[in-house]
Parts: sequence; C-alpha cells; structure tokens
Amino acid sequence: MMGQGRLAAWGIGLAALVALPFVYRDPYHLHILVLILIWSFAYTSWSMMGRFGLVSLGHGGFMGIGAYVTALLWNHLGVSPWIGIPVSMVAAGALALIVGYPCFRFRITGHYFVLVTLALSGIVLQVITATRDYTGGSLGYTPNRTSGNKLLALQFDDKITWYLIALGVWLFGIVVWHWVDRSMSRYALEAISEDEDAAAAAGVDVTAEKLKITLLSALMTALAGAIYCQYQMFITPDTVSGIAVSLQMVFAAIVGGLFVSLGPTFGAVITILLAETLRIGFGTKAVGWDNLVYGVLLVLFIIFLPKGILGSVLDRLKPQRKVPRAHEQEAVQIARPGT
Amino acid sequence: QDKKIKIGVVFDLTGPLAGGGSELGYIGAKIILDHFAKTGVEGYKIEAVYADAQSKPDIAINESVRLLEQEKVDMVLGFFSSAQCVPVAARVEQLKKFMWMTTCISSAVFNEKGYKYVFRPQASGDQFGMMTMDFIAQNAKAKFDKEPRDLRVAIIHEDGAYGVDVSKGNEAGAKKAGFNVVMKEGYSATAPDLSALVTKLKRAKPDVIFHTGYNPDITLLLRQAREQGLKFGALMGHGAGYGVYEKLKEGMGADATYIFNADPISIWLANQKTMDPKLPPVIKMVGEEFDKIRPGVAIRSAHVGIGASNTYVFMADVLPRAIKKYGGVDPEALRKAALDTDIPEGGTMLGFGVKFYGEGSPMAGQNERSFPVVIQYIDDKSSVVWPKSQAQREAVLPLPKGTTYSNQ
Amino acid sequence: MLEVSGLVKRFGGFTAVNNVSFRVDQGEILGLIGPNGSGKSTIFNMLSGTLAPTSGSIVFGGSEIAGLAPHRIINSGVGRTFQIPRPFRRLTIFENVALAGFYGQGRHSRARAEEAAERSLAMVGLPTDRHASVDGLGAAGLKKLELAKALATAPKLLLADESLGGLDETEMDQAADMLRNIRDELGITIIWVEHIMGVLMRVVDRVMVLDHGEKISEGLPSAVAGDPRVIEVYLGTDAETTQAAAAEARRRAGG
Amino acid sequence: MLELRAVNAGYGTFQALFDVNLDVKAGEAVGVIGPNGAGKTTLMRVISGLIRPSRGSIRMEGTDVVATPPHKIVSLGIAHVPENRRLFPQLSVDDNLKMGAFMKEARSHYADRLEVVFDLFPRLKERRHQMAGTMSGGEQQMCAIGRALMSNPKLLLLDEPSAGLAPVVVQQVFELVKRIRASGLTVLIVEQNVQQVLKVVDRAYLIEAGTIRASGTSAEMLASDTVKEAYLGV
Amino acid sequence: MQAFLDIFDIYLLEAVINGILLGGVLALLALGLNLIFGVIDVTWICYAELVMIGMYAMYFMVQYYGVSYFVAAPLTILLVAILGAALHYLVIAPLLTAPPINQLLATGGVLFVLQSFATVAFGIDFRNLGIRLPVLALGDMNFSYARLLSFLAALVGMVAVYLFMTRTFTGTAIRAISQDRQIMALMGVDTKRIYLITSAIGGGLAGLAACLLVLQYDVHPFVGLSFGPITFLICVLGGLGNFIGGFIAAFVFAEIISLGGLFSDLEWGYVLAFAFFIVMMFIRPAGLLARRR
Ligand SMILES: Nc1ncnc2c1ncn2[C@@H]1O[C@H](COP(=O)(O)OP(=O)(O)OP(=O)(O)O)[C@@H](O)[C@H]1O
Ligand SMILES: Nc1ncnc2c1ncn2[C@@H]1O[C@H](COP(=O)(O)OP(=O)(O)OP(=O)(O)O)[C@@H](O)[C@H]1O
Ligand SMILES: [Mg+2]
Ligand SMILES: [Mg+2]
Repeated sequence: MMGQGRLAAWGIGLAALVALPFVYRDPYHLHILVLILIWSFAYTSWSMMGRFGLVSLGHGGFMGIGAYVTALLWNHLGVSPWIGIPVSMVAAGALALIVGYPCFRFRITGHYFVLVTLALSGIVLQVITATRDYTGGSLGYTPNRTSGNKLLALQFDDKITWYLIALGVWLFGIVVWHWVDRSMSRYALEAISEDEDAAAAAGVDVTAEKLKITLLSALMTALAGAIYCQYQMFITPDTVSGIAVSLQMVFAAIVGGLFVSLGPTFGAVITILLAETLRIGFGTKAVGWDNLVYGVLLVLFIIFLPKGILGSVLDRLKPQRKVPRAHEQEAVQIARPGT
Repeated sequence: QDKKIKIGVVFDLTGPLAGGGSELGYIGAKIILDHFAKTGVEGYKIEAVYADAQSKPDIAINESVRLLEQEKVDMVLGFFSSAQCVPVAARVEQLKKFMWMTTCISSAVFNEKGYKYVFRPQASGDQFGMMTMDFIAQNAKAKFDKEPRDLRVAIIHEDGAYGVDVSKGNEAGAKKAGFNVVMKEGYSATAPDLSALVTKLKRAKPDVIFHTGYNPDITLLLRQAREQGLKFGALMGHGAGYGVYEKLKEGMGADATYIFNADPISIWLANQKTMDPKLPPVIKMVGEEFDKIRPGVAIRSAHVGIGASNTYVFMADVLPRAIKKYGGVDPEALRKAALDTDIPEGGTMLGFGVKFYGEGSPMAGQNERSFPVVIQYIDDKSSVVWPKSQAQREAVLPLPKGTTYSNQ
Repeated sequence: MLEVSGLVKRFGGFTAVNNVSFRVDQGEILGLIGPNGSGKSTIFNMLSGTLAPTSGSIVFGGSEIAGLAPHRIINSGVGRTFQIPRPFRRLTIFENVALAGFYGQGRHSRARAEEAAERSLAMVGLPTDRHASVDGLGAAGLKKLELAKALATAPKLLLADESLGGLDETEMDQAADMLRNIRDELGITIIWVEHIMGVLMRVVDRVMVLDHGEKISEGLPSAVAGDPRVIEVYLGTDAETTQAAAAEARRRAGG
Repeated sequence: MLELRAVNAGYGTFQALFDVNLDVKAGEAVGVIGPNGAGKTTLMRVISGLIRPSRGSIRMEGTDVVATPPHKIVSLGIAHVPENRRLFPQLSVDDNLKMGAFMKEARSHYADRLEVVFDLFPRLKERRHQMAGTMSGGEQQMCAIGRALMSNPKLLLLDEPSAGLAPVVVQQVFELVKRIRASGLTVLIVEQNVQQVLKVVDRAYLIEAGTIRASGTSAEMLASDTVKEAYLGV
Repeated sequence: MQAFLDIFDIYLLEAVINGILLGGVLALLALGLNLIFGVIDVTWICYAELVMIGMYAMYFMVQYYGVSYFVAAPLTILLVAILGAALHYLVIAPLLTAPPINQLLATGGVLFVLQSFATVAFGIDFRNLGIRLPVLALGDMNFSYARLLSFLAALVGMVAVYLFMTRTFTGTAIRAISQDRQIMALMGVDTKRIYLITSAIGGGLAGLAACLLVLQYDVHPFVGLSFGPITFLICVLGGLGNFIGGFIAAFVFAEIISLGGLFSDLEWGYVLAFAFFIVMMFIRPAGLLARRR
C-alpha cells in the first residue's frame, strides 16, 4: 500500500499547503488558489466516475443543484448552509439515482450514457433559467449577506479561511479517491467498464456498483457547487450548471490525467492557470487569442499526451508497472456475447 | 515621485454582450481616458488597465479582483451588463474599493444594498421602462384613438438583470397608465428559436410591444415576427440591442424604420444650446476619434456616448475634486468627492445633471438627475421624440399602413 | 439440483431455444452438444442470467432462478465461462480472479476472496503471482483464466462453454482432466458444451443433444453417439471416433 | 505462386517470426501447424499485409507484396479469412459479403460471386438479412469464408477455420477446402486439428516459437517424429 | 376550463406547423452529424461550429463580395467539406485508436479554436445575410420560405444519403468501418480514404445546413452553441446511424420545443424535450424506430 516515503511526501506537501496562506498573502493569488482547490475537488469528483468509463456530462447539473438549492434555502427559508448543503447534496444524489438507475438497468453505456447525462445537465440549466421568479434566471443569484453569525451562514470575508476550507474539501476528495481506489469496488468497476456481462458473470451486481459510484460522485459534485457558491457569493446558471460546466470538468480531468489521484487537481491547476495567464497575457490587445491558444493546446495535449499530463509523466517515470488498457492494444479481439 | 491614478476598466470585448453594445461603451470610455492621459489630472498621471469580461459574470468578478488586488488599481470603471455589476459591486464594496459604473442600468444593482463606494451616473432600468410607458400613455388618445384601458400592451424582455429591471418599470408604468397588459414574458437572450414567443404575441394581439433585448435576440424575434406575420401598432425598445441601429438595419433592412428606443440621448443628438459650453468640443473630439476607429457608421450608437460621457464626468469633475479637496485618489477621497458632485441639467454630454443619492437612501450611489429619452429611427436617422423638452420631431405613431408590421 | 422445464428464448421472430426441459443431478457432468447455432450458448446465457428466458422455469437448488439478475444467480452457486474468453485486461490475472472470488461469493471478505483466487489459480495451473498481466496469456491461458474465475465464485454448478476450442491436443487432454478433477475433488456439478467429441465423450456422464433449439436426444454417451439422428445433424463421419471414445470411457468407468 | 524468404515480423519489441521461408505453388493446398502462440496467425497477417515484416521478402506471383499497400494486396489475389472470423457484426450477411467484393475488379462480378457463395452455403442465403453478429459460430465461419471468396481470389488464407465448429461442420469445412482447391484455388491453411488438416493438404509446415521446425508432404509429416511428439501427443 | 380550451385555436396549429419547420432545420443539422457520429462512430463535438464557419463563408461571399447566393452555396459546401476532411486528417486520425472520449475532448478543443478563430477573424458582431425571402401566408398563418427550403433540403438530403449508404459499395464500407477497422484492409478497402470521404461528406452536409441556416439566423462566433447539443440528442433519439430515425426525431423534438414554448415559458419546451429524450432512452434505447428487444 502506501510506502513510507510517499506518506512522508504527502505529509510535507500538506503541511506546506496549510502554511502557505500565512506566509504568502497576495489576495489575488489566494483567490485563484481557492478557485483551483474548489474546482480540483469538483474535477476529482467527476473523475470518480470518469475513470471507470462512465463519462458523465451531467455533473454540471449536480453542481448547479448543489449551488442553487443551498442558496435558495438560505435566501427564501433562512436555512443555514450547514443544513442547506447536505439537503442540496441529497437532492443531487436523488437526481443521480433517478436518472442513473434506469440508465444502468437498461444498459445505457458509451455514447448513449454521455448524451443522457448531457440532457440531464441541459434540463437543470433550463429549469434554473425558467424558474426565474425564484432563481433570478440567467441574471444569476446572490445569497443574502448575513448580518448575524458568519460561521452559521458560512460566509467569510477573509481569504485565508476560505483557503483552508477549500483545502480541507479538496483533501477530502483525494482521500475518497484513494479509498475507492483501494476498495474491491475498483476491481468491479474496472471490470464493468470493460465488459458488463462478464462482470455480472463474476457475481458483480453491475447496476448497484455503478449506482454507488454515481451517487458518491454526484454528492461530492453538489458539495463542490455549494462551496463555490458560498465562496463567490454569486452564481449564474452558466457558471455552475449546464453542459459547458460539465465539459469543463471532463477537459480538466483528462488533461491532468484520469487514472492518478492528483490528475484532476493537476488538470485544474493547468487549465485555470493557463486560462488566466493567456487572458492576462493577451489582455485586451488581442481579443479572442487566449481561447484560440487554449484550444490549440488542448488539442495537442490530447493527441500527444492521451493519458493526461500527470499520467504521462508518471508513466515515463516508472514504465515497468504499465497495465495496458484494452483500447491500446493493436489487435483487439472482438468478443461477442452469445456466441 | 510620480503621482498617478491607476484605473481598471472592465468591458466585454468578446462573447454576446460585446456585440450588444459593450464594446462601443468601451470605445467611448477609452477615448476619454486616452484624452486625459495626455494631459494628466491635477498633476496625476492617468494609467488605464483594460480587461475583457468575456460576457461572463464570473470572469468579470475574477478580472475585477485581479485588477484591484494584483494590478493594484485605485478603482474600477466601466461594466456594461447588470448581471456583472450585481456581483462585482458586492465584491468591490466588500473590499472597500471604489467603483464607477458607466452603464449597467439595472436598479437591482443598488436597490437596498446600501453601497458606499459604488456610483453610477447612468439612469436606472426601471426609469427606461416608465419612460416609454409614459410616452405611450400621453399619446394613446391622440394616436391610437383608444382609452388607456382598451390599449393592449405586451411586455417582453430578455431575462437578465437588465431586461427584468426594465420590464418592472414597464409594468409599473402600464399600471399607472391603466393599460391592458395582454402579455408579459421573459426569455433567455441566447434562445435559438423564438417562434413560440411570436405565436403567443400573435395570439395576444398587442397594440404596442415593449421589448427589452440584446442581440441577436432582437433581430431573431423581429425576423420570426415578420415571417409569422405578427402585426402591431408600435414597437418600443429599451436601449441595449435597440441602441445599436447598425445591427437593426442589417438584420431588418427597411423594417428598422419607425422603431422607438429609450436610451440616454446620443451625445450627438443632445441639445447643445442648453449645454455647458465646455462640452460641445469634447463631443466633437469623441466623434472624430470614433470615426477613426469605426469609419463609415451611419448612426453612432448611444453606447459610445454613454461610455464617453459617464467617464468624462468622473475624469473632469470627481477626480480633480478628490485630489484637490480630499488630497488623493484613495477610495475614501474618491467617495467623498463623488458624493459632493452637483452638476445641473445640461452639465453633461448626455444632457442630464449628476447628483448621487447619499447614504441612507435605498438607491444610494445612483444618480438622481439622470433620465433617458425616447428616440425614433426614421430613414436611417434617429430623432428624439420624447420628452417634449428635448423632442426634435413629432413621433410617427402608429406604424404607417403598408409597413411590414403595421396592423392598420 | 437443476431442473429446467419448458425453456423458450425468442429473438424477435426467431426461436433460438424451443421448449427445452432437462435435469442435472448433483455431482454429474452433463455434456451439451449440438450443431452451431442450436442454442447451447443461449441456454447457458439463460441459466446464468445473462439473458432472461422468454418463458419456462429454471429451478436450481430448490428455488426458481429464471429471469433473476446474473449476480444473484452467480451468488446462489452457478458459475460460468464464456465461449470466447472475456478477461478484464485492466486488472491483473490475480485481480481478475480475486474479483470473482469477492463478488461471486456474496462479498464476504477480501481475505477470503484472495484465498479463493489462489486456490482457483493453482487448480487450473496459472501462476498465483499478483502482478502478472493478462496480456501475457495465450489462448490456452485465457481459457484457464475463464475457468479460474468461474471456480473462484465457489459454484455448485459450473457451466463450461467450449473451454477447448483452439487448443492443441495435449492442452485439450489436460483441460478435460481438469474438469474431471473439479468434479471429483470439489464435488462441483458441471454442464459442458464442447465440439471436440473425442475429449468430451471420455469425461461426461450423460449427453444432451440440441438441434434448432430443440432437444433431440439425451442419454449415456455411447447411446447418444449411436443415435442416427445425432449422427445426421451433428456427428457426421466423426461418429465412429465418438463411439470409440464413448466406449472407451465406459470401459474405464466399468473397470 | 507465393514465396516467403527470411521473413521476420513481430509486435512492437516482441518478435514473433524468425527467418521464415515458405512456398506455395499454384493449385496446391498447404497447411501450417504448430502449438498455440507459435506464430501461425502472425504468418498469415504478414502475408495479407495486416502487419509488415521487419525483414525479408514476400512475393505473390512475382509481385513484391511488402511494397504493396495493404488494401491493394487483395487485388493480387490473396484473400484472408482471419482468426475468430472478424465479421462486421452490425452489418447484415448480405452487406458482409458485399464488403468482400469491395475491390474495383470484383464489383462487376458481384452478382455471380454471390451466387457461387450461396451455392456453397445455402444457410447464408436463408440468413442473408440477419445481422452477422447475432449468428452462431458456425454460421459466422461460413459467412467469413464466403466473404473472402467474394473477391474471387487465387490464394485463400484460412486461419483456424474449424475452431469452435460442430463435427459435421468441421467435416464440411474440410470438404469445402477440398472443393475450393478442386476449383483451382490455392489454399494456405492454419489448423490445430492436425489429423484432419493433413488429410486435405498436399504439404505442411510445422512452426514452433516463430521458426519453421519441419516441412514436407502430408504423409511425411504424419510419419515424422518431430510432429508426433510435438503435436499428436503420442 | 375555458382558458384551457382557448389553447386550441389557429395559433396552436401555427405552432404545430412551426414545429415541423423548425424540425426541418434540426433534421438538416442532424443529417451530417449522424453520418459522422452515428455511422463511423467518430465524435465531432464541434460539428455545429463547422456550420458556423460555413455561415460566415456564406455571409462574406454574399454580403461582402456580392457573389450570388446560388454560387456561394456550392462553394460553401465545398469549403466545409474540405474543413471536415482536414479536421479528420489533423485531429481525428491520430486518435482513432484512442478511446472515444479523447475524440470528444480533442474536437472540444477544436470547438474553442473555431469559436475564437471566428472572434479574432470576424469580430463579435452579429452578422446577417440580409436576404429576406418571401413569406407564405395561409389565412392567419404565415410560413417562411427559408424554413420550407430547409425542410425540403433535409428531406432530399436524407433520401440521398440513405440511398448512398445502402446501395453503394462505398456506403457499405462506411457502415462497416466503425465495426472492425483493422480488417478493412483485407477487403481491399483503404481505410484512410473511406474516413476522408466520409468526413468530407459530413462536412459537406454541415455546409449545406450552413447555407440554409444563414437565411434564418444571425451569424456570430457562438451560434453553434445554440444547436450543437440538440443535434447530438436528435441523432441518438433517432438511433445512431439511422437516417430516417434521425429525421423523425428532429420533428418530434421540434414539436415538443415549439408546443412546450407555446404553453409556458420558452425554456420549458427544452426541459420537456430533454426529459423526453431521457425517458425515450429507457424505453427505446436503440432509437425511436428500433424494434423492441
Ligand atoms: N497483437 C499482438 N500484440 C503483441 N503480441 C502479439 C499480438 N498478437 C500475437 N502476439 C504474440 O505473438 C506470438 C505469436 O502469436 P500468433 O497469434 O501468431 O500465434 P498462433 O500460432 O496463431 O497461436 P494460436 O494457435 O493461439 O492462434 C504469441 O506469443 C502472441 O502472444
Ligand atoms: N442476441 C441475439 N439476437 C438474435 N439472434 C440471436 C442472438 N443470440 C443468438 N441468436 C441466434 O440464436 C441461435 C442460437 O445461438 P447460440 O449462440 O445459442 O448457438 P450455439 O449452440 O452456442 O452455437 P455454437 O456452437 O456455434 O456456439 C443462433 O442461430 C443465433 O443466430
Ligand atoms: Mg455457443
Ligand atoms: Mg492463431
């Protein structure tokens, strides 16, 4: 399992991360760091499913539910986020189960699964927009500032608090990732991602295993949405829900590397820093060039580093433990069920 | 040691809002800033740092935070979309920094927020909505030959902060005038198809349509309206997309004639006789600079003037006072200087005066002296038709027989 | 222990399995043969839950399992192999089998699963090394892996679908012995589908023959090998060798 | 007709064939036998261009096969029935056969060839609209051979055609091989079913670990000790 | 009750017919995507952006250079066809052996590139072709020729593609290629060529859609976002690679959007359409026209 050296490296890294805001106080950089941590957590949550071939474009929906339910409960009913966040997570989880169960029961996989979940985030986006009388529609939504207890309202003005919260949540995500990675469920999910019938014949309850990971992933994503909302104190349907947000998750997770725990985090760092630097670098002098470069880099990454940056680097560092994935094989035997 | 003020300027240069008028506002503001950069203000050098909000609120937040905390600008200026102003104003206030909005007309930006450091010389959205209703109310009898309660009005709007705000003004105005509101509906400005909305409008048979939108939703709506044979007596637009005549003309051709638009008056149309004599040369300069950047534009959009005039007020009035009277360009000095502003009607290029609601008022930070006007596009010219004091010609109302949308 | 009656499977308008009934007794090896497309794999798919029967009943160990989810059926004691091996290439050999050991036995404990994996791998003669990759396996190895996975689920009934296709003759003999051992040592009941008569007939206790989805013959190997109908639709000129193999098997069993 | 000289081939860093020399004369039926993983399939792939040899030469009626782009090799008259059939599972039997006649030269004879194939395999005619992937193993094997015959080849490469088939069908397949070669076609066939295959071929090669260990006429091979011990398990 | 009955008026009929005409637009968009995504199983998430580029091409040729519409249209189709082939050659070909998700992401990158390319090259302005086709008036109902034209083009295009795919050798090879790429060479098929041909046809169909869409919608760099996702859903709803199914699915979708929008806020039309899609996936996962399993 985890070697002594690695454990020590993690420990030192973490200590450094915790100490960072007390040493380095540039508020804008802290702001970017907080965003990176929150999005890293969201991307990690997505990758819980994504690494097993469950490519969901519905996570924008879960994130939106996390953010909006928390904010709506606070503004309209005065429910503290401490209760609102769990409620929003339950709501996202329920939605995940409602859509996931029939999907898995009826063997909706591959492209079909991608598009069903895409429709799901479309629905969440449109519902948020259509219920504009409550949610503010495309105008966006601001949780009311509290005049009372900040802790109860989960509203803090200073960046260090937010940094520590975001760091905690992110760490939680990484721990969950490792927990799943070492569990027997990982075997089952890897098996399912390759061949559902064969997995079932090994005794795996395919539907249940997929539902479990989907539920976990949706709950975490909703949490990410809620935290994002509490930090930014402003959400719009386009920034926390919808297809674009889902795609953003997929991009970052893949660019970073889907099969290593820090891959999505790495993806968040790369994509956010890249976007920020390009935007600032090009400024208003060369409008639109930042996205052009971003797009080209994305294409190049995916063509030349298909396992993500971190994944490829780690691969190069230790080539001996390479377990090839089915699709990488030259001549794949086509196994057909029923013959 | 050099004294200088660093100003962060945020507009949308990409994304849908850029074409909706934000970019024009940016050009206006930039012309003025460049102008003052040449001379400096009270011994202070002017340095502007520009940022593109990409039509996305979260980018607007990020960029504002970056400008204030990383670039260490002394204040932020600009902003086109109310959807960005709402969260950014909250952020800036929280950071106790100074913000000067040139557009962002939604009243939601200020309503009951009690901001101390956020100011807006611009008229608020509900004033736009009230203005057009008032215009129709005053003309209902004469032009439509109908009692107000028989006049069918439809209010449609994009559902952003701006559209919602204007529609609230529309609604209040309709209630006051006693109109029969046959339809009120919002839609997302990015909707790919509006034919269902047009069908609903056809069913509602309005005499007057009050519409607030950006682009391309305006051209899409009007094109589908034409294709589906929607007829009405008058179309009242409210700034934003309706302020960009070029686009209306390109999308609708001759059908763009006779459309009304409520906006701050275009600085090139404002009555220069009643204006502070310092201003006409500035207007001319802005026009010349604009023509260099965008040669051959038939009607210079009001957005350019809005950006220019509102920036000018700050540079020529507030900033010198802050430096001279309050000894610097820190937020506190700027705020005090802004609160001292007292420009009478005719004192800005847009014709209105400037005086901010102070602390304690529900609209603290809003200019109490601003007002929009109603203009009408006729034969590629825009003329002020309301209020009477500014009117340059008689309104053509209702749509003449034989025009595409006419219900006569 | 297994009682199948009136089993039917239709695909669209096509009837792949038509009203098949049979029973398998505890500790028996039943050979299931029939021309290609006669419905053997389809019956396996229904017995293991991969396909739901159109109608009919399957009673296993006293309870009805027709139409249950596959993992339920596996957990109740049915193990299967696939005609074309379907390994999980992203897992190591050991993990493949440990997975089956864990989930196939109702998710008891990891330790128990790993123990089962080691036993099964040893039984079929694959290395128990934990890091060996599936990609190192040839055709024979993959067939063994299929069998090891099925064994790790601790089945009472093993459905073996053509374990030998594509193997050379020595390997076939080994595999046949292995199936025998599995029955003899672990007491597992086996249904075996195979086209290589020379091997099958030496091992099985009883044979059932399908044609066009219907049962056309059933009985002792020697009897079935002599059934003219079976010779016509299935054995062809192979009949003599088959009869010889069956006879030899009987002699051995008798002696 | 076909000659291989010192052919080496492999996958990535793994070498599967070492200096293989092999000849097939026109009208002959030649068998290749050998244990699992010996490189038999690799040999077939190299001939039909699915993989390129790292060294050595392959000539078909004098034409350099190695220099011919893979999709042009069919035009030289080589048709390959791959291991595990490799049909297009989502296409109908008809469409699979159509693919076999994709080459320009074959298109004009499409209807005739279809008749020939349906004559050989009446079962395929019955199932012509069924999706290939839902057919049983034997049916699929027929379809695969039929598909190869659609291109009207001179040389047919068969990779384990009897694997997984019912005894009668195995019998039929070997009958078929006889008939195919009787019709003037040259056949190169890989088989595990050594006894059977040696009955239908004229000559055979024994390949082990990527090298040719023995070769000779069927009778010689049956009598050979190497073959017996390595293969027949005697 | 009365209010409910009021719904059933001439406007309902108009909405129904408008739905059909919107369906024509969507069907046209889905046609090319179905070929790429449904048949050769390659994900072009940037498909709608190719349409966008085609619309710009039309705009500039017609509006700027005064080329006649009927000359500009074939040029545009050709241009987008070349673009499609280039997309395949540069981005998809290196990824053919990679998992499909990587294709999705790489073409997602291309989506960014095309959008920002349009922004950089053409600016963010909304551009309009300025051709106003006449309107067909039937009593109180009006229908635009632009939409009727799309409808017809979609119909003709579908029949043509269907015949091509089922009747020709190349069409059969296109259908076969996603199922077993490696074995294609044994059939004498040059897979590279088939992919390029298919990508060019797919691009050409996107170009055709662009020619007709530009009559109805403003061009701007983000116009693709309005249609992209819906087009994908339609392809799947109709059954991947099933052209008739895709055609019908486009109309079903459009009707739901149109009628849903008539009864309530416009967004509910989309909510209903998406929900319908999800439910249909459970009931008929292989598409509207598939026989039940
Ligand atoms: N796609 C591949 N990638 C890497 N190695 C391969 C690949 N295909 C085959 N090999 C290896 O090449 C060697 C020869 O394989 P080949 O398939 O030619 O054997 P074969 O004689 O056909 O065996 P069988 O009787 O099992 O079909 C084997 O060791 C095998 O593991
Ligand atoms: N999913 C399916 N859809 C349609 N037909 C099917 C399906 N699965 C199997 N069939 C048909 O059912 C029949 C029986 O197939 P099955 O695979 O059970 O045969 P088998 O006896 O195992 O043959 P083999 O010995 O070749 O493996 C075949 O004709 C096959 O075409
Ligand atoms: Mg079978
Ligand atoms: Mg082989």
